[in-house]
Amino acid sequence: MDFGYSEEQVLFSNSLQKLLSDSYSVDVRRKLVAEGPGYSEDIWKAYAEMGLLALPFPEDMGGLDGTSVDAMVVAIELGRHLALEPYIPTVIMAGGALKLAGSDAQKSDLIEKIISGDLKMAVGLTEPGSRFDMAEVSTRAAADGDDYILSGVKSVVLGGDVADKIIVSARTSGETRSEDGLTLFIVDADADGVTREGYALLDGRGGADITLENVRITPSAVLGTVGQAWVIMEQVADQAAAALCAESLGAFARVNELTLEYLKIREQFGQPIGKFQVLQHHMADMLIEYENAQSLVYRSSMMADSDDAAMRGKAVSSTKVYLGERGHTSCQSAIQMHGGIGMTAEYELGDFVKRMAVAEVMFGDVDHHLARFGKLSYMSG
Amino acid sequence: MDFGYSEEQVLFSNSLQKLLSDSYSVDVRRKLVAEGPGYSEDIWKAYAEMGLLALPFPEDMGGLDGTSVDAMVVAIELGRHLALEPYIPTVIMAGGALKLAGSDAQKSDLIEKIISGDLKMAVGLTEPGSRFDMAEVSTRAAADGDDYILSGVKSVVLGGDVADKIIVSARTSGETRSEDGLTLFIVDADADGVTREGYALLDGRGGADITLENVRITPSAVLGTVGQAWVIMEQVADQAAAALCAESLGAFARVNELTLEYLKIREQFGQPIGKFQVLQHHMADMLIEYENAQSLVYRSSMMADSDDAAMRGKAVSSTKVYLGERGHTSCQSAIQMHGGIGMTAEYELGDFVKRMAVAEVMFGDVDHHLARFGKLSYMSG
Amino acid sequence: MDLNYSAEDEAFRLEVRSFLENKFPKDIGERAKAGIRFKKDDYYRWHKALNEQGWVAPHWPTEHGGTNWTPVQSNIFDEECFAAGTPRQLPFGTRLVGPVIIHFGNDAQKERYLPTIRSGEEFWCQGFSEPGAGSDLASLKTRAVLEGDEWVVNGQKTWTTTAQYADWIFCLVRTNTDVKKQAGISFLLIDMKTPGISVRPILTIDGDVQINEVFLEDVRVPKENLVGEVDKGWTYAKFLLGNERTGIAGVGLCKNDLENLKTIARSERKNGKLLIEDPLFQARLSRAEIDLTALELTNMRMLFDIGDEGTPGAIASVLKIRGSELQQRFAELQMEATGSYALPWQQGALEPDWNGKAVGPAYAAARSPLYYDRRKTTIYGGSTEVQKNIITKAILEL
Amino acid sequence: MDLNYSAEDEAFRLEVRSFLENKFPKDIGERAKAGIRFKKDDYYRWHKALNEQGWVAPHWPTEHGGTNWTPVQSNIFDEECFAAGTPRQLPFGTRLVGPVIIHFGNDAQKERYLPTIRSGEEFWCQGFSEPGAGSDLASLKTRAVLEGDEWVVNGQKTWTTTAQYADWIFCLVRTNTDVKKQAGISFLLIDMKTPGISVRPILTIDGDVQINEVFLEDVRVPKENLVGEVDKGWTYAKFLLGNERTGIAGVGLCKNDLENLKTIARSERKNGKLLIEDPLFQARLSRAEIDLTALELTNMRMLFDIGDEGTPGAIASVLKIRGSELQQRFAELQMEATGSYALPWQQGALEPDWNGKAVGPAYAAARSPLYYDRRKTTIYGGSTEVQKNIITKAILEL
Repeated sequence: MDFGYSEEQVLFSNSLQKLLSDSYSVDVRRKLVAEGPGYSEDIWKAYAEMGLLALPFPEDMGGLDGTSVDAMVVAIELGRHLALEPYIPTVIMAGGALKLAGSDAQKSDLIEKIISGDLKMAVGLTEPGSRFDMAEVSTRAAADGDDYILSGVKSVVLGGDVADKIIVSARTSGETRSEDGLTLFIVDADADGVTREGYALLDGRGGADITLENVRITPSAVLGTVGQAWVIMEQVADQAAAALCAESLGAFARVNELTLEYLKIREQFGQPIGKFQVLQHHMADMLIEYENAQSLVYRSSMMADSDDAAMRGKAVSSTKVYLGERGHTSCQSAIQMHGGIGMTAEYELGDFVKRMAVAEVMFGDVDHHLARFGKLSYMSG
Repeated sequence: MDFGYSEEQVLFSNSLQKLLSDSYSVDVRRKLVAEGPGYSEDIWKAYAEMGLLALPFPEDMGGLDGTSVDAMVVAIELGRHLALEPYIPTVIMAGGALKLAGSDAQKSDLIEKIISGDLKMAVGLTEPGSRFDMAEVSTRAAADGDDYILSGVKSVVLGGDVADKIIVSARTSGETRSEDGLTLFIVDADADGVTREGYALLDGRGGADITLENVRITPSAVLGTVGQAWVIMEQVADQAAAALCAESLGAFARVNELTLEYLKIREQFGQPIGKFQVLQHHMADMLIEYENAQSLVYRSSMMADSDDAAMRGKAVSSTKVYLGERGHTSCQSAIQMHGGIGMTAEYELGDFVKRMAVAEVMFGDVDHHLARFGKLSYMSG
Repeated sequence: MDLNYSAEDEAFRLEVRSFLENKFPKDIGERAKAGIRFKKDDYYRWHKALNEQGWVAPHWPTEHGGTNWTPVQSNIFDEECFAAGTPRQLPFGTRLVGPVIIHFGNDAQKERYLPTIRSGEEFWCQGFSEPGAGSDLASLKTRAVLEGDEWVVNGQKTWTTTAQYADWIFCLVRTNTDVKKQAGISFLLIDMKTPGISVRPILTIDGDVQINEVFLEDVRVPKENLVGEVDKGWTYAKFLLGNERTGIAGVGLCKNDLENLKTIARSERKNGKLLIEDPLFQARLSRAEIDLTALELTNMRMLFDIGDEGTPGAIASVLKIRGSELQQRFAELQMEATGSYALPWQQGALEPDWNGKAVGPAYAAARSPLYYDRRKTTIYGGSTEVQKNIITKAILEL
Repeated sequence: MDLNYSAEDEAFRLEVRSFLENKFPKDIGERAKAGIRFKKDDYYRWHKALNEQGWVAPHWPTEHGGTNWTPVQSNIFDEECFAAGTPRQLPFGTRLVGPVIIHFGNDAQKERYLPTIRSGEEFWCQGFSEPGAGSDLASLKTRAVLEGDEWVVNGQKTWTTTAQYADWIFCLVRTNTDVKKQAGISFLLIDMKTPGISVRPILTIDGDVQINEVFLEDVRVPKENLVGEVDKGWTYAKFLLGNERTGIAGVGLCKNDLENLKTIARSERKNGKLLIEDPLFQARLSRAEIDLTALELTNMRMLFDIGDEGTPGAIASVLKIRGSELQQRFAELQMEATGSYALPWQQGALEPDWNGKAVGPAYAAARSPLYYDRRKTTIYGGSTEVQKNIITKAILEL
């Protein structure tokens, strides 16, 4: 049993921290959001240079053979510094799906480009009206000779606004809410019949709704076994959720730091407000929540690679539930203790709060993961 | 709109308060619980003398024609003073059932005796394993000529330990969980085939499990229309729950009073502990909960007489939910702020806390009433 | 004890409804329902309609245009307005500075200011809070020094709601530094067009610009603009804050929210059923509705208890605390109910002049902004912590 | 980073299991599972079994009989014991006074007391709290005055757990009234058979009698029973309280509770289905289990961080707060799950010698008593409020 970072992880974490602190000021970030493109191409290149984009891939493809824990180390820093780049959709999600299900041709074609920073990708697994149930897929893939013709809509696709290629789920057979009969397809963002409506999410990162209208897909763009995508989808979504939770933990750390600092400097009634016992205890609660959230983030990151779907699902859903509830209330306390200043957009607190809010909802909200945890824990025995 | 007591209610409340303060000390109460019979026959007689037992009955039967609000005024005092007598089972529940469904013969036979204090009754509507669903009735009433033969078990019957007669629900037709096919029967506690296992509940009041084994019931003891008891059962249970909530409110008032007083007298670190801001705010929370609980108790008591089952049910379930959750946490705060002394049985706080705990569970716990409220509010439209 | 409205009250409710039906501009109500932001003109048109009806300052003495409504009637009026989606009547003129002028101002001030407050010709804003004086309002530092016939004012105010629309600002200013901090404060009326005043809007986390910083640099204010006596401003400020209480619970607002929430929960689907049928969501919805019912009744009880005297006790703090929490809760539940489509940050869609197409269902765009905006409710008007301190002192006597 | 136990640890776990399988009296375990109260003899038999195994005081230095377990091993040991339903090893001898004697006692004291603590021949209790000194322990008033070779002790202790079983009590006594309150306290070992000591049991709201008042009236204690230096007792007390931390989270206890809770929720039915399948109940159960998982890992992280140094920081307060809350939560959920049959107050059914038939299902009788008993967990050993004050000072530095 060991809860520390390895030496490599410490190095990685430190150099990423340095990169982001040096190049990613509040003003730079806000300008990227306000004026586009919503992330920094320079920093994306820097990620590529430091090997961040190669992290999870096998060494023989030029990767670093990193684990989900390595991804967590990265994600914590991305969250801490509110980095905007589509790391999770490109590297964790699309990269993960390719690793798990890609053909040799697909891997050699795409992974190298991801590693070099020349390819951004996204993965669309949910639809309008399906809420967080990835099995409720109305997008149809109709066979047409060896090709498939895709029609449907994918909603709130993280990184979908800037992705060059988007992996989408579509139904090749089965009833609308069945886990069977789902297939993944790699779609070019500029293919005929693809429309995307890009937007900023509330934390400034990009997302998109992707509409597919009779989009023709050749066999080479079918990812994995036809009709058997569910297992891959679940694992990719779990890895993405674990990484988002790690980002959220990084943001949480900053929420607590900012609040604690404010309690020390803000004076009212002739003393720092941190002298008021009620605020002290609220701050202590936030510390308790953070420590416990950290434990769960460690655990879900350690389990995100596992192909034991039940174990992995329970671990990831636990973390999503915990951060979704306790991180949420901690953010509310943080704003409350800041008072008026916490309501202003100029002050940075709100940015961290919104980052955590996105992590709370994306890939399933608290209720979704609570039900999933319950099902996995109590309904089988 | 008027939120005050009427003059009569003020008088009634004051005289009951005086009776209970004068004759019902902590020691007297505890002795009655520890040594039996679990209530005071003298005080029961005093209730009869002051008209308490006549409260809800029509004037032409010797009653006072009181409303559920009058019952609330009484119940608040009973709760405040932790009175042990089976007022709710006898007067509110059995009395209510007789008023609603009794034949003239049953009324003239029984109500007079209730009013005079010579008859105690109870009503058994739930069974082991049925949780709080009164429609889940396994007790069977088989027709045998004009008679019925009853077999089954009624669980945790409030006041069932000392009742002379017990009104029970039994199934004369229909499936186990159907609201149709239920009938009420008036059973003599000492009839052949009736066994009762009496016990004290955790607040010291009496309850019993009633086992019926081939108990013969003559037609004169059938209460109301055969197979149509559901409407009566619901209304009786709502009136009982409303009265229990009013009792709970009375106990809640004392919990707050005791705690506030303790915060003022208990010194630690050289000052009254009520000087610590965290405890001040917890006490403020308890006050807020109490004020809101009071509003809901007023409302459910005002609606408990209504035969609009949906309106009444929503009002009563609201109060059960609110007191069941907020009263519950307030009790926990109260013990916490008392520290060690709050854990001792000698100190009176625990008695009030337990009274509220019984009111929380009896006639349906929070989840039961939450689901009922939801169904009545959102599932019909 | 009787929870029903009297016949008179019911008749009054119908009168209010009919007024709203006929006189409240429909386009404003529709924008309100959709969560679109109000323009200054919306506030003004609503104010004008109220004034024409004689209902613009119901709580003022009748000789100044008040209506003599009972507290229950005021409450009915608020409820109906919220149900119809009217803008909140900006409180600064009629609700806040008006009563101060009526009670403490001289005849000249009453003649000068009350008519334009009623007519809406002049809008007001409130200059109380400062960067260093929030919960601890009395520590304010903005200085006013008498030079001849003018007060020369220097300092900074902040969190000044709708200052960008305002013609006048009423300010607490420090006129004496040699005494206890509460004892050296005066109450000054300042024309926003006076040289030396500049307004800097503050963007808030909900993406809106409603509050401002107001900078005062050698602002020269005629001597006669001081209300009441010099150095007695703290008394007037307390009087003013005490008047802020009616409607503090926000029951009407929450009822409107509840309806929106139910609409969303009947539109969204989960596991093939309506979200409103989902046991977990339904339980949360039920709890919020039960809390709201309790709050409404507690509010009524308070109105009943204070009767015509008009000065609610510290129990108003109970209403402020619970009301503000519920306003937050309903915003939160609406955001939750909306699911993923609460994530796109569609500021444009909330502007009155926007012509684009929003992402997701129509109700989605305004849900996150509303959630973040509502965080302020437990901060402003005396934070929850301050309210609990008031309860501690005034009710619990700890 | 690695969440798995090492092979050594796994082997150790098997060793513990085998010991429990063979040496822990089965009848005690069965009573524990049913919520029946332990007798003094139960504690003694368990203590004896541990002593025979050499595991009675694992955290003592090896020369005094310690085992040199790693923190992770200690944790494994605790977990397995809870799973087997052992009584809590009474902490007063081995866990509390033992280390004080080892660190601050003289050789004579070590020789006199350590062997009987290990063997269990002599039971100890703790005389710290007083009626006026709870959270504010240093304000204790029990006086010890030196007369010749004896300390004469007068005062009263309270909340003294299992004093009725104890042969010895270790007391904090005031030996100097002229100095700051913390500076005038000494640490005294007192034979419970000494004339002048009387014990009055306190019935608690769970219906049990585990705690006591201890009255000391002219109790004469040999001079050599003072540990360390006179007036330095506060230092030793702080050392002792710091040692109370391991196992403070109660993870093993909660895991056991979780299993009981699941058993109940699989027995109870609601709406024709198992209670465990009910969405609202299941959500609460899930949250509690998730909280427990988080606590367990946080506990592990703490053990890992402190390594062999053995002095956890203020982070132990985090574990105490969350652990005690969860212990309460699991008791509460068990009571809730039991439904109506949690209401009959069946004290008799919890006594070891009872032969009657309990009302309702077998698990019902102990559920309310457990709920009320657990209210103490956030009070004793430094209340939640005191722990948050510690966090405020030591970690947050506010």
